[in-house]
Amino acid sequence: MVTLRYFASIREALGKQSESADVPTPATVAALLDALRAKGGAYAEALSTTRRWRVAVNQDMVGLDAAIGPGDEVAIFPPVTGG
Amino acid sequence: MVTLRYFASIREALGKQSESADVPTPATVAALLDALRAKGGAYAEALSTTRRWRVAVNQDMVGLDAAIGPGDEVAIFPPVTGG
Amino acid sequence: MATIRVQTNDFDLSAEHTQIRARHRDVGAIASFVGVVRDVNDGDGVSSMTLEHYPGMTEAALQKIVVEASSRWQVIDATVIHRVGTLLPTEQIVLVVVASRHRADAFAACEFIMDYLKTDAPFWKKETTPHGARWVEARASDDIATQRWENK
Amino acid sequence: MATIRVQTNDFDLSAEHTQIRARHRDVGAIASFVGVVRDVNDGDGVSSMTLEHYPGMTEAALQKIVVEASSRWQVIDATVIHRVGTLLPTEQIVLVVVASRHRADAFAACEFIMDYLKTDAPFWKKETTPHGARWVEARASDDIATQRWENK
Repeated sequence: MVTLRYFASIREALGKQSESADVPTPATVAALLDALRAKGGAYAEALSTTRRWRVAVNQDMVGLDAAIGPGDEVAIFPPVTGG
Repeated sequence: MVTLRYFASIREALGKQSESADVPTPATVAALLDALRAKGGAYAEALSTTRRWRVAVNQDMVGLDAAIGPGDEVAIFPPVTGG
Repeated sequence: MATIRVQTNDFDLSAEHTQIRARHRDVGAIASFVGVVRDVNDGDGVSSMTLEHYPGMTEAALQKIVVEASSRWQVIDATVIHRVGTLLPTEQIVLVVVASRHRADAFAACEFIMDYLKTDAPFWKKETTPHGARWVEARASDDIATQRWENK
Repeated sequence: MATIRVQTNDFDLSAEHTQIRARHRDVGAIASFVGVVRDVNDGDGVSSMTLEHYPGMTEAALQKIVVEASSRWQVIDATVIHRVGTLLPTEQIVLVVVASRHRADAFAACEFIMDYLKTDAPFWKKETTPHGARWVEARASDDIATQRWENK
Protein backbone atom coordinates (compact mmCIF):
# COMPACT_ATOMS: atom_id res chain seq x y z
CA MET A 1 0.00 0.00 0.00
CA VAL A 2 1.18 3.52 -0.81
CA THR A 3 -0.48 6.87 -0.17
CA LEU A 4 -1.07 8.92 -3.29
CA ARG A 5 -1.40 12.71 -3.09
CA TYR A 6 -2.53 14.99 -5.89
CA PHE A 7 -2.10 18.76 -6.21
CA ALA A 8 -3.37 21.66 -8.30
CA SER A 9 -4.78 20.78 -11.77
CA ILE A 10 -4.20 17.04 -11.22
CA ARG A 11 -6.13 17.14 -7.91
CA GLU A 12 -8.99 18.90 -9.71
CA ALA A 13 -8.96 16.54 -12.71
CA LEU A 14 -9.10 13.44 -10.46
CA GLY A 15 -11.58 15.03 -8.06
CA LYS A 16 -9.58 13.96 -4.99
CA GLN A 17 -6.54 15.10 -3.04
CA SER A 18 -5.36 11.72 -1.82
CA GLU A 19 -6.09 8.01 -1.87
CA SER A 20 -4.49 4.71 -0.94
CA ALA A 21 -3.31 2.43 -3.72
CA ASP A 22 -2.50 -1.24 -3.56
CA VAL A 23 0.64 -1.27 -5.68
CA PRO A 24 2.84 -4.37 -5.50
CA THR A 25 6.05 -2.97 -3.98
CA PRO A 26 8.94 -2.61 -4.55
CA ALA A 27 7.98 -0.89 -7.77
CA THR A 28 9.14 2.14 -9.75
CA VAL A 29 7.41 5.47 -10.28
CA ALA A 30 6.98 4.50 -13.95
CA ALA A 31 5.19 1.26 -13.00
CA LEU A 32 2.91 3.11 -10.60
CA LEU A 33 1.97 5.66 -13.27
CA ASP A 34 1.26 2.86 -15.77
CA ALA A 35 -1.03 1.19 -13.22
CA LEU A 36 -2.89 4.48 -12.62
CA ARG A 37 -3.29 5.21 -16.36
CA ALA A 38 -4.68 1.69 -16.82
CA LYS A 39 -7.67 2.80 -14.71
CA GLY A 40 -8.64 4.93 -17.75
CA GLY A 41 -10.93 7.98 -17.61
CA ALA A 42 -9.58 11.00 -15.73
CA TYR A 43 -6.43 9.08 -14.71
CA ALA A 44 -5.47 8.23 -18.29
CA GLU A 45 -6.15 11.83 -19.29
CA ALA A 46 -4.48 13.67 -16.36
CA LEU A 47 -1.37 11.44 -16.28
CA SER A 48 -0.99 11.13 -20.07
CA THR A 49 2.62 11.02 -21.22
CA THR A 50 1.83 14.01 -23.45
CA ARG A 51 1.31 16.16 -20.33
CA ARG A 52 3.87 17.63 -17.97
CA TRP A 53 3.78 16.45 -14.35
CA ARG A 54 6.22 15.86 -11.55
CA VAL A 55 6.46 13.09 -8.94
CA ALA A 56 7.75 13.29 -5.35
CA VAL A 57 8.34 10.23 -3.17
CA ASN A 58 8.30 10.99 0.55
CA GLN A 59 8.42 14.70 -0.33
CA ASP A 60 11.53 14.48 -2.50
CA MET A 61 11.25 15.22 -6.22
CA VAL A 62 12.26 12.05 -8.15
CA GLY A 63 12.54 10.66 -11.68
CA LEU A 64 10.53 7.90 -13.36
CA ASP A 65 12.97 5.18 -12.36
CA ALA A 66 12.83 5.95 -8.63
CA ALA A 67 11.84 3.06 -6.35
CA ILE A 68 8.63 2.97 -4.32
CA GLY A 69 8.41 0.92 -1.12
CA PRO A 70 5.54 -0.03 1.19
CA GLY A 71 4.08 2.94 3.12
CA ASP A 72 5.64 5.55 0.83
CA GLU A 73 3.88 8.86 0.16
CA VAL A 74 3.82 9.44 -3.60
CA ALA A 75 2.72 12.89 -4.79
CA ILE A 76 1.85 13.73 -8.39
CA PHE A 77 1.52 17.35 -9.48
CA PRO A 78 2.07 19.72 -12.42
CA PRO A 79 5.29 21.75 -12.79
CA VAL A 80 5.42 24.29 -9.97
CA THR A 81 4.45 27.95 -10.46
CA GLY A 82 5.15 29.71 -7.15
CA GLY A 83 7.06 32.89 -6.45
CA MET B 1 36.69 84.32 -9.91
CA VAL B 2 35.64 80.75 -9.21
CA THR B 3 34.19 79.20 -6.07
CA LEU B 4 36.22 76.32 -4.66
CA ARG B 5 34.57 73.69 -2.46
CA TYR B 6 36.38 71.04 -0.45
CA PHE B 7 34.99 67.86 1.06
CA ALA B 8 35.94 65.13 3.52
CA SER B 9 39.70 64.66 4.15
CA ILE B 10 40.61 67.55 1.81
CA ARG B 11 38.23 69.90 3.65
CA GLU B 12 39.86 68.87 6.94
CA ALA B 13 43.42 69.17 5.61
CA LEU B 14 42.79 72.69 4.27
CA GLY B 15 40.74 73.70 7.29
CA LYS B 16 37.99 75.22 5.15
CA GLN B 17 34.98 74.05 3.19
CA SER B 18 34.99 76.73 0.51
CA GLU B 19 36.77 79.83 -0.72
CA SER B 20 36.86 82.14 -3.72
CA ALA B 21 39.88 81.99 -5.99
CA ASP B 22 41.04 84.55 -8.50
CA VAL B 23 42.01 82.20 -11.33
CA PRO B 24 42.50 83.72 -14.79
CA THR B 25 39.72 82.05 -16.79
CA PRO B 26 39.26 80.28 -19.12
CA ALA B 27 41.60 77.77 -17.56
CA THR B 28 41.77 74.00 -17.13
CA VAL B 29 41.35 71.94 -13.99
CA ALA B 30 45.03 71.01 -14.25
CA ALA B 31 46.05 74.70 -14.29
CA LEU B 32 43.84 75.47 -11.29
CA LEU B 33 45.34 72.59 -9.32
CA ASP B 34 48.87 73.78 -10.19
CA ALA B 35 47.98 77.26 -8.95
CA LEU B 36 46.64 75.85 -5.68
CA ARG B 37 49.68 73.62 -5.13
CA ALA B 38 51.91 76.65 -5.69
CA LYS B 39 50.46 78.10 -2.46
CA GLY B 40 52.46 75.37 -0.68
CA GLY B 41 51.75 74.06 2.83
CA ALA B 42 48.49 72.16 3.26
CA TYR B 43 47.53 72.81 -0.38
CA ALA B 44 50.70 71.25 -1.78
CA GLU B 45 50.29 68.32 0.58
CA ALA B 46 46.54 67.67 0.16
CA LEU B 47 46.51 68.09 -3.63
CA SER B 48 49.81 66.31 -4.27
CA THR B 49 49.85 64.32 -7.48
CA THR B 50 50.78 61.26 -5.39
CA ARG B 51 47.33 61.38 -3.74
CA ARG B 52 43.95 60.36 -5.13
CA TRP B 53 41.36 63.09 -5.50
CA ARG B 54 38.46 63.91 -7.80
CA VAL B 55 37.29 67.20 -9.30
CA ALA B 56 33.74 68.28 -10.18
CA VAL B 57 32.94 71.45 -12.14
CA ASN B 58 29.43 72.76 -11.56
CA GLN B 59 28.61 69.45 -9.85
CA ASP B 60 29.71 67.22 -12.73
CA MET B 61 32.71 64.94 -12.26
CA VAL B 62 35.41 65.96 -14.81
CA GLY B 63 38.97 65.12 -15.88
CA LEU B 64 42.13 67.24 -15.58
CA ASP B 65 41.70 68.78 -19.03
CA ALA B 66 38.17 70.11 -18.36
CA ALA B 67 37.68 73.85 -18.87
CA ILE B 68 36.86 76.28 -16.06
CA GLY B 69 35.00 79.53 -16.76
CA PRO B 70 34.19 82.60 -14.65
CA GLY B 71 31.69 81.91 -11.86
CA ASP B 72 32.16 78.14 -11.98
CA GLU B 73 31.88 76.03 -8.84
CA VAL B 74 34.89 73.73 -8.65
CA ALA B 75 34.83 70.98 -6.01
CA ILE B 76 37.83 68.91 -4.98
CA PHE B 77 37.38 65.76 -2.91
CA PRO B 78 38.79 62.28 -2.31
CA PRO B 79 37.38 59.20 -4.09
CA VAL B 80 33.83 58.61 -2.83
CA THR B 81 33.02 55.99 -0.19
CA GLY B 82 29.24 56.02 0.22
CA GLY B 83 26.79 53.13 0.20
CA MET C 1 20.69 30.43 10.02
CA ALA C 2 17.41 30.71 8.16
CA THR C 3 13.73 31.44 8.69
CA ILE C 4 11.23 29.67 6.40
CA ARG C 5 7.51 30.36 6.62
CA VAL C 6 4.48 29.46 4.47
CA GLN C 7 1.47 31.48 5.61
CA THR C 8 -1.82 33.04 4.51
CA ASN C 9 -1.08 36.31 6.35
CA ASP C 10 0.73 39.21 4.82
CA PHE C 11 4.33 39.91 5.91
CA ASP C 12 6.25 43.04 6.89
CA LEU C 13 9.58 43.42 5.13
CA SER C 14 10.89 46.04 7.58
CA ALA C 15 10.10 43.79 10.55
CA GLU C 16 12.09 40.94 8.98
CA HIS C 17 15.02 43.30 8.30
CA THR C 18 14.91 44.69 11.83
CA GLN C 19 15.05 41.18 13.31
CA ILE C 20 18.04 40.26 11.19
CA ARG C 21 19.89 43.47 12.07
CA ALA C 22 19.15 42.92 15.77
CA ARG C 23 20.63 39.40 15.65
CA HIS C 24 23.97 40.26 14.00
CA ARG C 25 26.46 43.11 14.22
CA ASP C 26 28.54 42.00 11.24
CA VAL C 27 25.83 42.35 8.57
CA GLY C 28 26.79 45.00 6.00
CA ALA C 29 24.38 44.17 3.18
CA ILE C 30 20.79 42.96 2.99
CA ALA C 31 19.31 42.10 -0.41
CA SER C 32 15.58 41.46 -0.64
CA PHE C 33 13.03 40.40 -3.18
CA VAL C 34 9.26 40.78 -2.99
CA GLY C 35 6.98 39.18 -5.59
CA VAL C 36 3.73 41.04 -6.16
CA VAL C 37 0.41 40.00 -7.79
CA ARG C 38 0.09 41.83 -11.13
CA ASP C 39 -3.30 42.79 -12.56
CA VAL C 40 -2.41 41.19 -15.90
CA ASN C 41 -0.81 37.91 -17.05
CA ASP C 42 -0.35 36.51 -20.55
CA GLY C 43 -2.47 39.33 -21.95
CA ASP C 44 -5.52 38.82 -19.71
CA GLY C 45 -6.72 40.83 -16.74
CA VAL C 46 -6.25 39.06 -13.41
CA SER C 47 -8.74 39.84 -10.65
CA SER C 48 -7.35 37.41 -8.07
CA MET C 49 -4.92 34.55 -7.61
CA THR C 50 -5.07 31.49 -5.36
CA LEU C 51 -1.93 29.71 -4.22
CA GLU C 52 -1.74 26.07 -3.17
CA HIS C 53 1.25 24.25 -1.68
CA TYR C 54 2.39 20.85 -0.40
CA PRO C 55 2.73 21.26 3.38
CA GLY C 56 5.96 19.74 4.63
CA MET C 57 7.58 19.26 1.25
CA THR C 58 7.37 22.97 0.45
CA GLU C 59 9.18 24.04 3.61
CA ALA C 60 11.80 21.31 3.12
CA ALA C 61 12.38 22.38 -0.49
CA LEU C 62 12.84 26.03 0.55
CA GLN C 63 15.23 25.03 3.33
CA LYS C 64 17.30 23.00 0.86
CA ILE C 65 17.54 25.95 -1.54
CA VAL C 66 18.70 28.27 1.26
CA VAL C 67 21.31 25.72 2.40
CA GLU C 68 22.62 25.45 -1.17
CA ALA C 69 22.82 29.27 -1.48
CA SER C 70 24.66 29.44 1.86
CA SER C 71 27.23 26.94 0.60
CA ARG C 72 27.94 29.08 -2.48
CA TRP C 73 28.03 32.56 -0.92
CA GLN C 74 28.77 34.20 2.43
CA VAL C 75 25.30 34.23 4.02
CA ILE C 76 24.84 35.39 7.61
CA ASP C 77 21.05 35.07 7.75
CA ALA C 78 18.17 34.46 5.35
CA THR C 79 14.39 34.65 5.49
CA VAL C 80 11.93 33.15 3.00
CA ILE C 81 8.21 33.77 3.41
CA HIS C 82 5.66 32.56 0.84
CA ARG C 83 1.95 33.25 1.11
CA VAL C 84 -0.81 30.80 0.15
CA GLY C 85 -4.57 31.27 -0.26
CA THR C 86 -6.30 33.97 -2.28
CA LEU C 87 -4.45 37.21 -3.12
CA LEU C 88 -5.46 40.35 -5.03
CA PRO C 89 -3.44 42.50 -7.45
CA THR C 90 -0.73 44.62 -5.71
CA GLU C 91 -0.63 42.16 -2.77
CA GLN C 92 2.69 40.64 -1.72
CA ILE C 93 3.22 36.95 -2.60
CA VAL C 94 6.76 36.05 -1.63
CA LEU C 95 9.67 37.51 0.31
CA VAL C 96 13.34 36.51 0.18
CA VAL C 97 15.82 38.38 2.40
CA VAL C 98 19.53 37.57 2.46
CA ALA C 99 21.99 39.24 4.84
CA SER C 100 25.73 39.06 4.25
CA ARG C 101 28.88 40.98 5.06
CA HIS C 102 29.11 42.33 1.51
CA ARG C 103 26.63 43.22 -1.20
CA ALA C 104 27.74 40.93 -4.05
CA ASP C 105 27.07 37.83 -1.92
CA ALA C 106 23.72 39.16 -0.70
CA PHE C 107 22.51 39.92 -4.24
CA ALA C 108 23.68 36.63 -5.75
CA ALA C 109 22.26 34.44 -2.98
CA CYS C 110 18.92 36.30 -3.01
CA GLU C 111 18.50 35.91 -6.78
CA PHE C 112 19.62 32.26 -6.63
CA ILE C 113 17.00 31.48 -3.96
CA MET C 114 14.24 33.17 -5.99
CA ASP C 115 15.25 31.36 -9.19
CA TYR C 116 15.20 27.92 -7.53
CA LEU C 117 12.03 28.70 -5.57
CA LYS C 118 10.35 29.20 -8.95
CA THR C 119 11.34 25.77 -10.26
CA ASP C 120 11.80 23.56 -7.18
CA ALA C 121 9.36 24.63 -4.44
CA PRO C 122 5.90 23.03 -4.69
CA PHE C 123 3.52 25.97 -5.08
CA TRP C 124 0.81 26.30 -7.72
CA LYS C 125 -1.08 29.39 -8.81
CA LYS C 126 -4.61 29.58 -10.15
CA GLU C 127 -5.68 32.96 -11.48
CA THR C 128 -9.13 34.40 -12.12
CA THR C 129 -9.50 36.20 -15.46
CA PRO C 130 -12.51 37.49 -17.45
CA HIS C 131 -12.46 34.07 -19.21
CA GLY C 132 -12.73 32.21 -15.90
CA ALA C 133 -10.22 30.57 -13.55
CA ARG C 134 -7.10 28.91 -14.96
CA TRP C 135 -3.98 27.25 -13.59
CA VAL C 136 -0.86 29.24 -14.39
CA GLU C 137 1.50 27.36 -16.72
CA ALA C 138 5.15 26.88 -15.76
CA ARG C 139 7.45 29.14 -17.80
CA ALA C 140 10.44 27.94 -19.81
CA SER C 141 12.18 31.21 -18.82
CA ASP C 142 12.16 30.03 -15.19
CA ASP C 143 13.96 26.80 -16.11
CA ILE C 144 16.50 28.85 -18.04
CA ALA C 145 17.01 31.15 -15.03
CA THR C 146 17.76 28.11 -12.88
CA GLN C 147 20.04 26.48 -15.42
CA ARG C 148 22.39 29.46 -15.60
CA TRP C 149 23.40 28.78 -11.97
CA GLU C 150 24.29 25.16 -12.84
CA ASN C 151 27.10 26.41 -15.05
CA LYS C 152 28.71 28.60 -12.40
CA MET D 1 9.71 57.58 -12.14
CA ALA D 2 12.12 57.83 -9.24
CA THR D 3 12.40 59.05 -5.67
CA ILE D 4 15.82 60.28 -4.48
CA ARG D 5 16.40 61.40 -0.91
CA VAL D 6 19.46 62.28 1.16
CA GLN D 7 18.49 62.58 4.82
CA THR D 8 19.71 62.23 8.40
CA ASN D 9 16.56 60.35 9.49
CA ASP D 10 16.18 56.60 9.31
CA PHE D 11 13.93 55.13 6.59
CA ASP D 12 11.24 52.44 6.53
CA LEU D 13 11.68 49.89 3.78
CA SER D 14 8.10 48.58 4.04
CA ALA D 15 6.68 52.10 3.72
CA GLU D 16 8.67 52.66 0.52
CA HIS D 17 7.45 49.34 -0.88
CA THR D 18 3.85 50.08 0.06
CA GLN D 19 3.98 53.42 -1.75
CA ILE D 20 5.37 51.82 -4.89
CA ARG D 21 2.75 49.06 -4.85
CA ALA D 22 -0.03 51.62 -4.35
CA ARG D 23 1.13 53.62 -7.38
CA HIS D 24 1.27 50.76 -9.91
CA ARG D 25 -0.80 47.66 -10.63
CA ASP D 26 1.66 46.15 -13.11
CA VAL D 27 4.58 45.67 -10.70
CA GLY D 28 5.43 41.98 -10.32
CA ALA D 29 8.89 42.19 -8.76
CA ILE D 30 10.57 44.52 -6.26
CA ALA D 31 14.28 44.08 -5.54
CA SER D 32 15.78 46.01 -2.65
CA PHE D 33 19.14 46.60 -1.08
CA VAL D 34 19.88 47.97 2.38
CA GLY D 35 23.42 48.83 3.45
CA VAL D 36 24.08 48.49 7.18
CA VAL D 37 26.84 49.84 9.46
CA ARG D 38 29.07 46.94 10.53
CA ASP D 39 30.86 46.90 13.87
CA VAL D 40 34.16 46.08 12.17
CA ASN D 41 36.05 47.32 9.10
CA ASP D 42 39.55 46.46 7.87
CA GLY D 43 40.17 44.50 11.06
CA ASP D 44 39.29 47.29 13.51
CA GLY D 45 36.22 47.73 15.69
CA VAL D 46 33.95 50.54 14.53
CA SER D 47 31.93 52.36 17.19
CA SER D 48 30.32 54.92 14.86
CA MET D 49 30.45 56.32 11.34
CA THR D 50 29.81 59.82 10.04
CA LEU D 51 28.69 60.44 6.47
CA GLU D 52 29.24 63.66 4.54
CA HIS D 53 27.84 64.52 1.10
CA TYR D 54 27.83 67.29 -1.53
CA PRO D 55 24.29 68.71 -1.48
CA GLY D 56 22.93 69.14 -4.99
CA MET D 57 25.59 67.13 -6.77
CA THR D 58 24.83 64.01 -4.74
CA GLU D 59 21.12 64.02 -5.64
CA ALA D 60 21.95 64.76 -9.31
CA ALA D 61 24.47 61.90 -9.41
CA LEU D 62 21.93 59.46 -7.94
CA GLN D 63 19.27 60.62 -10.40
CA LYS D 64 21.67 60.07 -13.30
CA ILE D 65 22.46 56.53 -12.13
CA VAL D 66 18.75 55.67 -11.87
CA VAL D 67 18.10 57.09 -15.36
CA GLU D 68 20.93 54.97 -16.77
CA ALA D 69 19.56 51.84 -15.05
CA SER D 70 16.08 52.60 -16.42
CA SER D 71 17.49 52.80 -19.95
CA ARG D 72 19.05 49.35 -19.61
CA TRP D 73 16.23 47.45 -17.88
CA GLN D 74 12.46 47.58 -17.56
CA VAL D 75 12.05 49.79 -14.47
CA ILE D 76 8.59 50.91 -13.36
CA ASP D 77 9.65 52.78 -10.24
CA ALA D 78 12.78 53.24 -8.14
CA THR D 79 13.65 54.73 -4.77
CA VAL D 80 17.11 55.65 -3.49
CA ILE D 81 17.56 56.94 0.05
CA HIS D 82 20.98 57.63 1.56
CA ARG D 83 21.52 58.79 5.10
CA VAL D 84 24.13 61.32 6.22
CA GLY D 85 25.33 62.31 9.68
CA THR D 86 26.45 59.97 12.45
CA LEU D 87 25.32 56.32 12.46
CA LEU D 88 25.96 53.41 14.83
CA PRO D 89 26.59 49.72 14.05
CA THR D 90 23.44 47.87 12.83
CA GLU D 91 21.88 51.16 11.65
CA GLN D 92 20.69 51.44 8.05
CA ILE D 93 22.83 53.60 5.72
CA VAL D 94 21.37 53.28 2.24
CA LEU D 95 18.26 51.94 0.53
CA VAL D 96 17.77 51.10 -3.16
CA VAL D 97 14.38 49.77 -4.28
CA VAL D 98 13.61 48.87 -7.90
CA ALA D 99 10.17 47.77 -9.08
CA SER D 100 9.70 46.05 -12.43
CA ARG D 101 7.33 43.68 -14.15
CA HIS D 102 9.78 40.79 -13.82
CA ARG D 103 12.45 39.81 -11.35
CA ALA D 104 15.55 39.65 -13.58
CA ASP D 105 15.18 43.35 -14.46
CA ALA D 106 14.52 44.34 -10.85
CA PHE D 107 17.60 42.50 -9.57
CA ALA D 108 19.95 43.76 -12.28
CA ALA D 109 18.85 47.39 -12.04
CA CYS D 110 19.05 47.35 -8.22
CA GLU D 111 22.58 45.93 -8.21
CA PHE D 112 23.66 48.32 -10.98
CA ILE D 113 22.41 51.33 -9.00
CA MET D 114 24.24 50.18 -5.85
CA ASP D 115 27.48 49.55 -7.75
CA TYR D 116 27.49 53.00 -9.37
CA LEU D 117 26.36 54.71 -6.16
CA LYS D 118 29.55 53.34 -4.58
CA THR D 119 31.83 54.88 -7.22
CA ASP D 120 29.95 57.91 -8.60
CA ALA D 121 27.81 59.48 -5.84
CA PRO D 122 29.66 62.00 -3.66
CA PHE D 123 29.45 60.58 -0.14
CA TRP D 124 32.36 60.14 2.25
CA LYS D 125 32.54 58.02 5.39
CA LYS D 126 34.61 58.71 8.48
CA GLU D 127 34.65 55.92 11.06
CA THR D 128 35.57 55.94 14.73
CA THR D 129 37.81 53.06 15.82
CA PRO D 130 39.84 52.35 19.00
CA HIS D 131 42.77 54.06 17.18
CA GLY D 132 40.75 57.23 16.59
CA ALA D 133 38.70 58.60 13.70
CA ARG D 134 39.74 57.85 10.11
CA TRP D 135 38.38 58.50 6.64
CA VAL D 136 37.37 55.29 4.89
CA GLU D 137 39.51 54.55 1.84
CA ALA D 138 37.84 53.88 -1.53
CA ARG D 139 38.01 50.19 -2.46
CA ALA D 140 39.43 48.85 -5.71
CA SER D 141 36.73 46.14 -5.54
CA ASP D 142 34.09 48.85 -5.98
CA ASP D 143 35.73 50.10 -9.19
CA ILE D 144 35.83 46.51 -10.44
CA ALA D 145 32.13 46.05 -9.62
CA THR D 146 31.31 49.13 -11.70
CA GLN D 147 33.55 48.14 -14.58
CA ARG D 148 31.82 44.81 -15.12
CA TRP D 149 28.67 46.72 -16.19
CA GLU D 150 30.67 48.65 -18.81
CA ASN D 151 31.29 45.43 -20.71
CA LYS D 152 27.61 44.42 -20.86
